[in-house]
Amino acid sequence: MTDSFDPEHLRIIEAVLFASAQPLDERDLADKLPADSDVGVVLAELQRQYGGRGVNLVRREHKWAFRTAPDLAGRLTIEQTQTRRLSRAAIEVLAIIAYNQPITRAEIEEVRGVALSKGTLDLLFEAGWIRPRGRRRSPGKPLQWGTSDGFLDHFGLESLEDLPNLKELKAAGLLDTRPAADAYGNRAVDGLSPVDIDDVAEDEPELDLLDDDDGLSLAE
Amino acid sequence: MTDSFDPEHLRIIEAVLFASAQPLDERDLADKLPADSDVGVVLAELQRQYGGRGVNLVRREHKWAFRTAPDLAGRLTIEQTQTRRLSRAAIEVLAIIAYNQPITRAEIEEVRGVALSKGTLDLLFEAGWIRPRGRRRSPGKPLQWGTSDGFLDHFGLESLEDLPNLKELKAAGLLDTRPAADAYGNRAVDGLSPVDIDDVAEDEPELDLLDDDDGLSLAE
Amino acid sequence: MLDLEGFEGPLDVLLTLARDQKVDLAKISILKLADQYLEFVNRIRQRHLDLAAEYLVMAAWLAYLKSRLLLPEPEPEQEDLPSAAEMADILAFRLRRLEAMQRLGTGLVNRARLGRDVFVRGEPEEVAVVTHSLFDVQLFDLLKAYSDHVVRTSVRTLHIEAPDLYSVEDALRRLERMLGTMPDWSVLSAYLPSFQGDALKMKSAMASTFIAALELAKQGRLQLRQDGGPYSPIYVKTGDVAA
Repeated sequence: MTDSFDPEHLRIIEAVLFASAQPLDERDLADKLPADSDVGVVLAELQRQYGGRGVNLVRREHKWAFRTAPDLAGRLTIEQTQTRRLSRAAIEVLAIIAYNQPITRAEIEEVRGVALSKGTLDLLFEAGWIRPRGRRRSPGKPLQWGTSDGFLDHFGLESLEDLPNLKELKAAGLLDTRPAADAYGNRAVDGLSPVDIDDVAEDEPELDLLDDDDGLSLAE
Repeated sequence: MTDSFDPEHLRIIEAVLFASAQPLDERDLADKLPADSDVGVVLAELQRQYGGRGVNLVRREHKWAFRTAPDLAGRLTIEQTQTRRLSRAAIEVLAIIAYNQPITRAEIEEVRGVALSKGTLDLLFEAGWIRPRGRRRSPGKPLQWGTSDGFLDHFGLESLEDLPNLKELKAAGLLDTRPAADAYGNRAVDGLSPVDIDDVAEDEPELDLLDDDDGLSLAE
Repeated sequence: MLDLEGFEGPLDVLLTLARDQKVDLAKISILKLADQYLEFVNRIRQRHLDLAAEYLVMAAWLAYLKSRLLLPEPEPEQEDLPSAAEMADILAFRLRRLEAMQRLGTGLVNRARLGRDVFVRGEPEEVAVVTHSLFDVQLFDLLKAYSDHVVRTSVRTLHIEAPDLYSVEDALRRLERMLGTMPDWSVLSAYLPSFQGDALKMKSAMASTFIAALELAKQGRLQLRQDGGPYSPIYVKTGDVAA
């Protein structure tokens, strides 16, 4: 093990082992060196050098490979924080859930007048803002959704009662019910399809807002 | 470079970087260590230790990765990823973008004196070497192009300042993509070219690729 | 010796010809270069009739430059026109710039490149990348979205308020009633209904009355006249086929 070797050979074996997609045989490795050199000596030295490091040179059967040190296994995670933008649709769905919880998927679609695209609820769930809130006691027992503590945290709300009601939204200038002509023009610009509220009101069973402890008196 | 650090921190960073094929962000690496430790010191020491080895620690802007030593190039019989032969046009355009970024399509054509054939930019974009870099604040708001992190990694550059001969070219007034008559005529007045790589980040708003309603289309 | 397929445009051709002069680009003879290029284009055109326009444009420009360089400069020209010497310098600048870029390109692709000369970890281990998504949504966004939703779905409001506008049908009925009472030219605005204090309704009445007047004129039941161009008063009179 103490035989001399060309340091350049060590560099080559090191690089080859690093870049190889699978553990390499001693014979494969020997092929990278001149015929008269001893790959065993090189490997032994390389293994010694990497002994106490974060990466070790390990032998499995007759093959060699670099592996991260076993004691560090639990620490090989990279945590990234990524700022993402939420689509307008997703924000609206979140708002509808917040104000109308517990609410089923079908109800959200009915209120919005448009089918919910696939990932929207998943996304809000993943963000930690909504959670399942049991099943509705109605045919099909659909799942109901409500907001989570993460939702309150993110938006800096103490409780759901902190959400401004319609009157307060209007007072804040957010809820702007303008004269009809203006609304017409606006609607054309937005290109939004109106929901016929009469139909909704008749077809849709009233949300049992008041049955619920968290219920918000939205339906003022 | 001589600040002290916990050798265990070096092992952790070493293992994480070694395990990953992609360059990792310095900030993400910093998250692996206790808040009061300096990941820069650890990285510098690690880079020093691997300096003469067969595998080196390299910096790519604010990211780090282990790569085989460039001087071993011919001596590693490692399966090469199929590198597509680049056309002369593609090579020229890549150089023009790299040295003059952010640059518009029209400016590239001005420098080359010929219209850009259809697939050239696509090819470079697909290879992951160039990326849109916001719009020029000029009539028509043309899209500007610049290089990406993948460009640095592929061509072994630490940063854009690392581009060979950058300073000389700038001094010679050759990094000026205005129509030749303007570039030539104004050179005496300006002294320097208007394209200053350092200023780029401040001058031009990055193109916000997510800037549409359904920003999170990946989830939909 | 020169094959068109190998060239990347006229500037590239010029650069190749310039290199053949085997002198520093700064000392190049533009006159000689122009001759060489014109000769090149002539030769190529015999084989490639469809030579791209940009090659011909360059040829024309060089022929012009050549004549300017050969003839004595006329008396001081307009300030904004470059002199022949300046034009030659500009061309030399373009050539040097292109040459620099070609050289840089070659330098780049000859670097030790990833996947060819330099390699990544061949057997990456699982580095679990946990991505925490931080959503950039403020309470304002949430409330605004909800308010917009409420406004949008409260279409009921529209049913109540829409009749408040003065419709074309209303205007038509009103004008028809008045047809017999306007034998001579009179201002159309005199026939507008009055909605004092309701500017919006007034506007709709004006628009509707105008449209109604056009409709009646089309039917021949009303005549229209405007003498002073845009915004001047419009006059009406009962038409020939008035009912």
